[in-house]
Amino acid sequence: MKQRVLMKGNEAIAEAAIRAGCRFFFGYPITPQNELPEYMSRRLPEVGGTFVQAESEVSAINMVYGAAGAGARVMTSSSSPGISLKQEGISYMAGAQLPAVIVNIVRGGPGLGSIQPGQGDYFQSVKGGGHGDYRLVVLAPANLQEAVDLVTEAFDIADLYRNPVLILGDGLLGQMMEPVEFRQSTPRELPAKDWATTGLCNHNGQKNVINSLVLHAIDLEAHNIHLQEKYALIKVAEQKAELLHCDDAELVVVAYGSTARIVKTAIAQLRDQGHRVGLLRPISLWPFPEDAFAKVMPVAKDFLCVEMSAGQMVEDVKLVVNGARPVHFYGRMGGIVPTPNEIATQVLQIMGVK
Amino acid sequence: MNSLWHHRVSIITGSYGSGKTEVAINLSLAKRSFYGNEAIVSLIDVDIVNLYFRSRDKFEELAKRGIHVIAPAGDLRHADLPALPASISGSLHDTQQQVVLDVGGDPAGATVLGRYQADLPEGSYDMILVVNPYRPYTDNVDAMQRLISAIESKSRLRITALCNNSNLMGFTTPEDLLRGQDLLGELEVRTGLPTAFVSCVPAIAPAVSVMLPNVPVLQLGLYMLPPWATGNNYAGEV
Amino acid sequence: MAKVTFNEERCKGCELCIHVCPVKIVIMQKKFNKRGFNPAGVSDMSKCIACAACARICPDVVISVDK
Amino acid sequence: MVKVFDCPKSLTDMPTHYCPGCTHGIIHRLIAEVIDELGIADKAVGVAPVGCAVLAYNYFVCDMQEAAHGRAPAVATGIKRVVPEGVVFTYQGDGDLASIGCAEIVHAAARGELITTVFVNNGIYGMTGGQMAPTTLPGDKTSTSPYGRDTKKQGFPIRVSEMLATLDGPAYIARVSVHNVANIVKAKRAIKKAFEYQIAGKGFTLVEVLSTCPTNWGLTPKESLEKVQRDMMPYFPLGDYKDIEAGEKK
Repeated sequence: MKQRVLMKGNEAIAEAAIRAGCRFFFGYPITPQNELPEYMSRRLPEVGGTFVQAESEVSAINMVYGAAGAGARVMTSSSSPGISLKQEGISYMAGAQLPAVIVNIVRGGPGLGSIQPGQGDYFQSVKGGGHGDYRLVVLAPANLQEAVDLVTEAFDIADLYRNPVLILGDGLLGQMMEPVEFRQSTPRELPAKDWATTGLCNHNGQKNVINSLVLHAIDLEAHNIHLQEKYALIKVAEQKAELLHCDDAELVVVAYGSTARIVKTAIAQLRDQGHRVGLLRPISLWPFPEDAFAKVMPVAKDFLCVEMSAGQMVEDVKLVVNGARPVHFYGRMGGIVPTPNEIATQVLQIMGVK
Repeated sequence: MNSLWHHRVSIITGSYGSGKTEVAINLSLAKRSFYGNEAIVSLIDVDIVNLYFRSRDKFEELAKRGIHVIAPAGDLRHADLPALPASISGSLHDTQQQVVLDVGGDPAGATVLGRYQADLPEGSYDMILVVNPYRPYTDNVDAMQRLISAIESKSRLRITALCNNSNLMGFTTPEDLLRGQDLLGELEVRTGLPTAFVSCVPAIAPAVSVMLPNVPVLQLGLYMLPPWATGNNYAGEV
Repeated sequence: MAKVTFNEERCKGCELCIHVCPVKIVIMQKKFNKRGFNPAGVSDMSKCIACAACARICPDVVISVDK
Repeated sequence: MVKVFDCPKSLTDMPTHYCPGCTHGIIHRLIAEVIDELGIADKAVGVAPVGCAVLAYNYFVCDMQEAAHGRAPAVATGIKRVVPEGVVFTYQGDGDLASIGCAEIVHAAARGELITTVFVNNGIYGMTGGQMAPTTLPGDKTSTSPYGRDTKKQGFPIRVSEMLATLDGPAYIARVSVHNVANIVKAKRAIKKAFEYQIAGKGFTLVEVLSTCPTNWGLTPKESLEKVQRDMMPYFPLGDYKDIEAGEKK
């Protein structure tokens, strides 16, 4: 039989985390990501792990802070309003350089919004939803196999750079089902967690302190410079993008996550009709895949960014394209998912096809 | 009667992600087609566990095909509130109606049935456990048996038959259903429950019929497709 | 022979030790320590009974006691 | 000669930043003495709060984490779940624990989290400039209750020990004071018992310590100790509020 299992997105992400060695999960219920903590509550005890339903998202992320500080592979998940609550803890973790994986199964906003899928949390994810100068590595899978693979890799990236990694999904990805296969990520050499607060007896009596408070301006600037140097390394090493039909594409559609899959269907239709259209799908939203843009620039005449938002990633596309080509935008909001036909219509309009 | 059902009320239950909603929709359509255009067929969405891909999402499309979908109305249709419509009891008692209940997954989803226990005396309904052994927690017979006990305990109803819905979505082969039937065969022996039918997409239905000649096949037109899918045999991309 | 030792550089001059000494031998010294506080000290060590009350109330672990 | 009293090994040499006469220093020392006596310095992990004790991580010779304001019990939960053989404590003031971190402490206690919380209650926000705390006494003037705390407008002080003692998760909850030597000795006994209960896996433990703020109270250190006895103790009575080995008080 096949090694594949049919899983719901939220479950697949949870199982992938467990297979990546995550043994601690702290969360709080919110739709549409509930299957993730539910699965964890059932599965973690089977592998000797710990699940705690926290009293709030605020508490959950701070439990993650404590557990990550004690050297564990640890995860939390939530959906948009809950992720907003976690921002305080995320900023502290970035400041204290703690590795962990955070999952956001995005729903419609602002405020309580709806439980339908959305992509309105892009700014919050890549520009820093919490206070201070920090970056999260943000990975946006478009299908469940990729979600599984990226979650596996996310733990390594987090440990390698001592930085939180955000998996940015959306309600569709969390709720849909697809067959997945669990496989190892390419092994990376990871540093020992000799900084973890596990008690002096566990690290030769050297006192460890997990902290983000740096009172002296000179010291805090030095700490920030260190963070920025780390982010510069990540920017070079961790860009990920998929290019589809871009070799001869006059129009390149830029889309991530579920939206990119709909774009693929639209592009298949357009290609059948002979139109030279391609897809650039950022997989790492931070670092933004600038290298991939460099590859498509020689041929591309126009860019069209499609999002389930009022236009957030499009700002990064414009920064990269830097005025060299027109950057168009098409977005739907409120939980409305664009159809392949809508997208094809936009493309044809830009290409001047009647 | 028909080999897919014995009673007016068919309750579709199972672990979540087993494919209950597709089975429930297609069973409703089968009832409609069996009893003809005059028949009232109600599909009752009592899935208070799941959020997306619920039968209520296909309200208009199913209405055109003569299926009356009973689900929370208006804004509540898009909410994650356990707001059950008042008309459910009426449909369960209306002997003129054919009824299919699309129940939420797992014992958690089946709990809501306990609330209708008085409306569902034993012997008045089929309660079908949809099984997909390619799902976690239903990949072996022990687990399936545990699921049956848990659903029966929560719903306070008896499961009467099994549905073999072995699938890996578009990657499903007839052999996958055959392998699933091996497990269900063992489950039949242990529980005494018969397999009411196997369910699969039309493309592989003929091959499945050949391999499993003694089990009726419910062909599944797929309704719960993601927005990028085209065609009935959507495979996804892996 | 009881003896209290004051680590004068740690002393913040809060005077709590003066008030708890049962034999009233703890006093504030006139001099200043490097941090600018008048440190506490003992006027007549021979009266010390090594009760350690001064050490126990001291918020700054200035005082050690021997007997 | 024999040592009658010396600086505990679990305190670093670094002089504390606390104002002269502030009893934080006494409470730090008591914790360090307990860590020494129980021989747990090599497996203790402390969590520092936001408040005057924000720099507490500098003063203990054990692993430390600095938590966001009020979140120490959640951080300690994360640590303890990862290092169950460790001895985990939080050190929190009244703003941190009884105001912004009210949810965290209640739920850590309700879960029976195997941690020890030392709750320093001086009825005021020292760090930020003497604002009203959830434990500020009725009538007391602070920089945000300049007319004196009016219970009609600003509500009543929270008695944390009494409140948490109603939960089933805690094994030991006591309120102690450090306003004189006899009570300092009792306070240490309570803190030691709390750590011992944690180590024995009995449940959540909390010791509330009535403390002073000479600077923001505008009193000398000696007058501050007198205020604890005269004003605070009648509102916040000392004693064991929960001890699963001894039954409950009241």
